[in-house]
Amino acid sequence: MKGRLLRWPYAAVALLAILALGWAAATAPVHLPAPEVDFAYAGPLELPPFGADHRGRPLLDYARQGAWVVALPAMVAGLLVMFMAVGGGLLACLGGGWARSAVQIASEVVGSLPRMVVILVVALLVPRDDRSLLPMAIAWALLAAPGAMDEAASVAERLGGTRFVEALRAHGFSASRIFGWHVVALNLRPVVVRQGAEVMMQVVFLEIALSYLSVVEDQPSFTHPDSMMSWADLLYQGYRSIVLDVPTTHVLALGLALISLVAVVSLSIGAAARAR
Amino acid sequence: MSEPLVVVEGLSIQAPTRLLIRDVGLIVRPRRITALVGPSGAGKSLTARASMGVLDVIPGLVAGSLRYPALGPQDWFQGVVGGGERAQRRLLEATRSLRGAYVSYSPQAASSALNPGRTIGWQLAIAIGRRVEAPASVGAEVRSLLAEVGLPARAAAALPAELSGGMAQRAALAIAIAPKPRLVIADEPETGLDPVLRRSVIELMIQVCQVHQAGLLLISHHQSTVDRIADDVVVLPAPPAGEVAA
Amino acid sequence: MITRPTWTDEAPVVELIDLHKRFHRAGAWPWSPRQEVHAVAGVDLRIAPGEVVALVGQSGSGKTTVSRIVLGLEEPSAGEVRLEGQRWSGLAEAQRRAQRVHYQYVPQDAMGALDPQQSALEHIEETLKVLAGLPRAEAREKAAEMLSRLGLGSRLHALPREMSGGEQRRVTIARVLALSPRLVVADEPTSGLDPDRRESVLEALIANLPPRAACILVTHDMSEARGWCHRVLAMIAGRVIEEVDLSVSEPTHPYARVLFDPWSAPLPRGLLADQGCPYRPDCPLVTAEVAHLCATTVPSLQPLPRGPDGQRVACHALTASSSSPPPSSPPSSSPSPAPTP
Amino acid sequence: MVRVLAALALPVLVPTIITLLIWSLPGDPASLICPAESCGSTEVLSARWNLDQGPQGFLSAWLGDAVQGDLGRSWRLQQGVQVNELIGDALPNTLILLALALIPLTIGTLRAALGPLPRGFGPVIQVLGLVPALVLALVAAAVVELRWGSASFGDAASWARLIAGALVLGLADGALSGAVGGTRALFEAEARQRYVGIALLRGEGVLGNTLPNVAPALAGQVRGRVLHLLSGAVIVEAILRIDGVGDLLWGGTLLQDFGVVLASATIFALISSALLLLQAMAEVLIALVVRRSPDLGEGAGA
Repeated sequence: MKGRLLRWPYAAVALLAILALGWAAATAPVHLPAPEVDFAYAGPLELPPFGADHRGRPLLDYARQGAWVVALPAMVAGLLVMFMAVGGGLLACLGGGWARSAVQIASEVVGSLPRMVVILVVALLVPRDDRSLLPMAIAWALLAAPGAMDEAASVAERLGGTRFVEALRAHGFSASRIFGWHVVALNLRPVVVRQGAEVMMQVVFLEIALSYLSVVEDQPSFTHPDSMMSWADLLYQGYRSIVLDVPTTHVLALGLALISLVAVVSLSIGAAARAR
Repeated sequence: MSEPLVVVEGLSIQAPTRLLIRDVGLIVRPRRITALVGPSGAGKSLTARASMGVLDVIPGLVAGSLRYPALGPQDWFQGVVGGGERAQRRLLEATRSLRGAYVSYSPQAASSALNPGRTIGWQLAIAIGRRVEAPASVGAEVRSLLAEVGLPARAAAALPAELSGGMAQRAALAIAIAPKPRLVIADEPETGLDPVLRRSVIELMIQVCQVHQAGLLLISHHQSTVDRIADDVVVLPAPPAGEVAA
Repeated sequence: MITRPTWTDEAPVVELIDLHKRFHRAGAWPWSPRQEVHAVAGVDLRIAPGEVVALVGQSGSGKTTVSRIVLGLEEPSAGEVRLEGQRWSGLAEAQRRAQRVHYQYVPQDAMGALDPQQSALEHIEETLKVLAGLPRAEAREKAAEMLSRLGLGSRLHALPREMSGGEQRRVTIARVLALSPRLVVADEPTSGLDPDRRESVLEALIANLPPRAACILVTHDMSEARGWCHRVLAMIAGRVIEEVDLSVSEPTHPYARVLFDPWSAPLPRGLLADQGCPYRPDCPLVTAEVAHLCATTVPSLQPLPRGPDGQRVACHALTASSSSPPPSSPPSSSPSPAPTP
Repeated sequence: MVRVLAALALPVLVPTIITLLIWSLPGDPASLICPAESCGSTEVLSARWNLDQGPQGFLSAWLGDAVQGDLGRSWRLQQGVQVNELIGDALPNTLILLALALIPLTIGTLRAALGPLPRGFGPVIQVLGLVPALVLALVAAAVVELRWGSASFGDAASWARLIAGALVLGLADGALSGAVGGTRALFEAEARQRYVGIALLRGEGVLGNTLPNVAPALAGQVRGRVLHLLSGAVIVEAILRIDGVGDLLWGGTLLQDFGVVLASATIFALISSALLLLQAMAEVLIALVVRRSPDLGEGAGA
């Protein structure tokens, strides 16, 4: 009972933030507006809501474009991981020994690949004229999935695995009731949703890292077309305020705020779905 | 040698909301079998643990004395009564060297009471290491202990999960007796066993205690067992304050 | 003493006809070879409406296997199970599912059968809603009522991990009883419990059974079954060796007497004979007269000469027509009276 | 056993995956790796990497050379230089970085094994662990640049970068909080087991009883953390301009220098498989200790 009462605030936070980000992604302009020198370095008060960059372009458009870059890939990656984790959990309830060891071996082998290395190899092979985060997000999800499946399987095992299923079956429940409701919705949900949310966050952070590293080297990013700006651009421009003493602190603040927002969303989704 | 092994007097233990034990006394004499019986929630285990110096309820001990007359006149509860968690932890440390060599504990449901990650032989060796005088050969001791409880020598290399329930109970008994204690406290050793195993475990326990000249404090629920084997019987009153068992 | 009325002249709820089950089992030690076990070797049993029958035996005696076969959790290797006159063994799971509501199971491992994410109330409520088809509000109300009847009125919202072993057991019992089943099979419903709590859990189960429900109680302690059942069947090596109503007489088979009170007779060493009477190696009753019979022929359940009605025992020495009156009267030292409800 | 096999397969697995990826994507392999507009004629590239000989030809040629210690030459990153030399220069830096990053992790793990953390310490670590490596690395880079200037690559500055990078690696992305929290959770779960309480009643200690049982899981956790460091090392090295294998990999990817990417990815796989082997060895050792019985002399143990 107590657990339930505490759950909805987290769900509300997560939902609001996701809606906001979704709106931002859906309305993202394809190109940044033309520079307006008058607004160069404008703070949030001069050009609400977030201010402008060194050439007077509103940071709101940066934020929206950045959301567009990450929204779909993060969602796809998260759902992919959740889907596979549910599969892993169900397999442990149904298949018994060999399925479990198969998942374990897969998570062992895949888990031993340094993720960043694989991602960079994928990045190398992404066609240059059609750059997108999606292939890397899917690769990341596939790398994360065996671990998530393993965790889901151990949850199912702690549940009693086949014994739990047998007891409910003897009680008279149908297979869909046992697996759909008891196993997946009640018991796998916490770990599966948390894993999905974590992977979403990781994909966003991955995009920011890759874009940032490209921007620093003055190279086009692998993760989005040139016309788009990533949240990493906010970080990069803001970073100069520290090192070069340029008045762009508000840019850095926005970048960091967006990163925190993503972390908060991921944590709240996990908390909203957590076990009792 | 005829001094009692344990004398507990006026023991009262308090939990945050209720009194668990009120004014309980207990005497165990050498080479005798003392049965500790009482209704559900009377605090049988709690009393037995307190008599080993283990108090893990808070605020815990509010009255009572604990003496081991065979060792000396000291009252181990002195300074602990009303002292709360910290004093109880001090007592736990102070009596630690006594647990094993002087008073030893044989658990119920032995399969889950043994360390699942260590072989029986290793656990026996650790227990033998708590003796006052180290034996000449630990290996020989392990073998003779196993033989004494009717386990084959190869059981020394087995993990607890590889033993059946009855064998695990035997192994646990061997571990309890290994430090050559003067007193063995057995907490419901019959629990979960079928009648045949139940009797054989009890008989083995009595036999082993006789061989090692140890006193036995047996917590039991089976009146038929107590009637047949106990020399002395300590009956705990029903739980104080009308507490209903769940 | 149990006071439930029974309808022995009506059609039985459970009918087991020459039930057999063989399977392979790993040995006690990892290095011992796998062996074929004849877990159930010819069990016949009829249980009338309202009747409570206890299956008693040591582990490995086949009592749990019988109970699982009755519920269709395992298929018999030979023989048949009929529930309320209908064939039950050999059906496909889909055919059984609709009927399972009436034939219920109290598993041995309560923690493993409960959903860790559901409170006590939600367990029963779901059962009533999904399996009995009650509307939500009514299901909730009835669930709370059922839990209160089993003494869990103050623990409605507790999760399994917050409950004691006895409370968990009561939830599994409440979940079963909420469906007003016509048959309840309880597999060691008191195992793993604090000895003091066993009696109250058994009482919760038996006292709240629907009036015409049959019940099979599997346990390894006959003295525990005493007072809670109409009939006790003692099993060894997959066979029933004695059938007795403890309210009118005591067991006579030497092994059954050990199960009833282990201090009443010499302890068996647990050696079982492959041929003839399985208990022969440990049996104190083997005389020169019957030795050959015991060694060659498996005894069948026979009424005792001059024994009370309904008591049957599988022992050549006790049932041979030439034998003197059964050598065993109840043990002289009176066992402590078992608490009665 | 699975671990040892995985460890042996890993260094081969990485180039194999790369090969499969290249040939499963549509288009000419060479132009996929580096389109003609940035790398000029693809034939040179093809011939150089045996890309025209199909997947088996390419893979066997590369592996064969690699086993003989020839990782080819850099294509664009530092044109014409042997990849061997690049890796040889970079690897020590990466290893030092990893070793330094292990210090906070080891301290955290040991501290967590010994007992519960002081109150209020946990949340701090947890919040710190939420910070992505990128952000913390930026902070570290800013500190280093402000202190030593952006162009300085002197001894002191290099060491400062290394130490800052190690700190970032050790703290960010949940590295420290995971080590502390994970270890603590392992020990607490084990201490809740019934046998621990019983051992206490027999006068034995807690850690001596739990440690051998927790050790295999702990070894797995530690390897997981180190593996995580490998991923983080790419980002940290690139941002802090530490001349390591990660930086090499990144530069190679950015400039489409196929040889460098292939080589540094394989080096990472080698490190990872070394970790796996270490873990397998640790497990065997632990199993030997657990299975060790006191010497029973003759006539026992059979």
